[in-house]
Amino acid sequence: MSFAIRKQGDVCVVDVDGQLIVGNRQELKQKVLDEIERGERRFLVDFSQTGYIDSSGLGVLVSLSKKIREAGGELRLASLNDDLKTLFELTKLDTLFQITNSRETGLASF
Amino acid sequence: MSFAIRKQGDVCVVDVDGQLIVGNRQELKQKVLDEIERGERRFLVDFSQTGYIDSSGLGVLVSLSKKIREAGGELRLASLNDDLKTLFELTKLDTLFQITNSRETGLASF
Amino acid sequence: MHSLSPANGPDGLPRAGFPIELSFPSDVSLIEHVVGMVREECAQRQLSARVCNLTVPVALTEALSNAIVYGNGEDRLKQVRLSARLDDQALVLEVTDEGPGFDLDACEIDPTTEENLDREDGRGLFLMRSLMDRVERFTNGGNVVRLTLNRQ
Amino acid sequence: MHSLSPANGPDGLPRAGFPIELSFPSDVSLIEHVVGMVREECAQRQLSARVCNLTVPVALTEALSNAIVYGNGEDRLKQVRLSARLDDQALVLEVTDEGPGFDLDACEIDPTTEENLDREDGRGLFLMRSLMDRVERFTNGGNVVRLTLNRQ
Ligand SMILES: Nc1ncnc2c1ncn2[C@@H]1O[C@H](COP(=O)(O)OP(=O)(O)O)[C@@H](O)[C@H]1O
Ligand SMILES: Nc1ncnc2c1ncn2[C@@H]1O[C@H](COP(=O)(O)OP(=O)(O)O)[C@@H](O)[C@H]1O
Repeated sequence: MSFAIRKQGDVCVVDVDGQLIVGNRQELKQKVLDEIERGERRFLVDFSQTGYIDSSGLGVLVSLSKKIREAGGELRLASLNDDLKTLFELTKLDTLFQITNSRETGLASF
Repeated sequence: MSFAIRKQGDVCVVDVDGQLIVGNRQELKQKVLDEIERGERRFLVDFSQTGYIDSSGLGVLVSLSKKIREAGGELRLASLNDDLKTLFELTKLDTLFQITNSRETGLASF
Repeated sequence: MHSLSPANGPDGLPRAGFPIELSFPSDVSLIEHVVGMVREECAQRQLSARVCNLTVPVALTEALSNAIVYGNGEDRLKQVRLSARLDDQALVLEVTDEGPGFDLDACEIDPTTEENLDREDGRGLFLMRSLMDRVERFTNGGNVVRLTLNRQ
Repeated sequence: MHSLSPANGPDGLPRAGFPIELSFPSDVSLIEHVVGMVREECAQRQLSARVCNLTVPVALTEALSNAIVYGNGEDRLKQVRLSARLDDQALVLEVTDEGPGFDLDACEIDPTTEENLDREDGRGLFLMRSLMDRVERFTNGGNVVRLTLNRQ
């Protein structure tokens, strides 16, 4: 499991490799908060390498989206596989987040 | 865990990502045997992304080195971390295999 | 001492090779490995990709993390117990903690309503209930949460 | 039913939060996950990187795969049991299978001699003995192999 943050244009792209769950969500949260602190405002989380996400992983995404909005920025999600899509639909979080199919459309959408 | 085989010049480079153990060694063996079948003769196994190796993983390396030699080819190993080095030293397999520090020196050594 | 694998389980049904019984200290960093074991066994027993990649890992992670965090207060001296069984009818996951238990039926928060949607917590039991066919709680040498997934 | 985590183990020593007790079907694909759990717990208990990345994973993988392959003949209806404990003195790993056992002392092949060096098998017990401080075998409701690593 690892989180890599990379700048593409003026967007911070976060790759979640492995699971996003109770045991590691703080690490993701801290990394993104550090970027907000540094002045970054546009974030795209790419889930193409992600396994599963639990409720506390979802909770961190909700929390980060608020923090980013408060700072005047935007968070988008990309590349959810069918299982992850189902998870966002079940929790209706697909209505809270801006979700794009691919990293490319996500980057282009800002 | 995954095994990727990639051609660099006339050398087949095998990346072992994760553990090489009883549960997956057959997969590695079959992949390399297929390459020998296809006429490949020079093999470099890169362990930079490898976790641990058990006795049956070592056994597969011994077996492949024989098969490659019988076919008139050569097998070399590269990028063992300190723990893997210790494992090869304990079993004295460091005297059976040609081991190089990096992928680059390994590739250059053929 | 009895045999490690009786031909039939306590319910009289064949055990079909699945049972995993596990007891481990209350540390959330162990969850992923415990779940990995159960997922692998589900895959070996040919359960669907959906069950192996979504249903079981998410529902089980929720039950284990509640047991560790709420049941045992992340006290590493307290143990969490997992029992996973598969028979012709169902996959049954039982998670036991050393806590006093809680009122499962009172925890009926719907995290999908407009006012709850941007809450950070409160989706654990909802996900267990959405993904599994049955979620039950009882006491048996500890607080047990039992998740059942029917096989039809 | 007794408490899940008595303050002291059967040896009278504090359990220090480590104990992992596990019973699972005989399938080599589960080994990596079982080992992952024990490694994670070793890391949480601040054992050295060497112990977490070499000693424990290799020695435990050998014991588990022997139990699954030789002890239980890869019969998924048979169970393998693991008990992992840590106290001030040592890390103790016990692997139990349902087989008839074997003569541990008779298995003294040295895989490092010239004539054995290119053999494909026969390194399992050697590695357990090289990496751990003690390897013992006895019978206790099944064939038990006990690996002990002293903490000095
Ligand atoms: N094993 C448990 N022991 C004690 N209380 C629990 C347990 N599991 C759940 N609860 C209670 O149920 C509540 C709802 O849990 P859940 O739906 O998972 O949401 P969250 O964990 O996000 O609060 C928890 O806040 C807790 O009070
Ligand atoms: N749990 C066990 N039950 C029965 N026999 C065993 C067990 N573990 C080891 N053995 C015996 O000891 C021999 C040596 O084992 P080992 O050193 O691991 O080498 P290998 O597995 O490569 O043969 C095995 O071939 C087997 O006959």
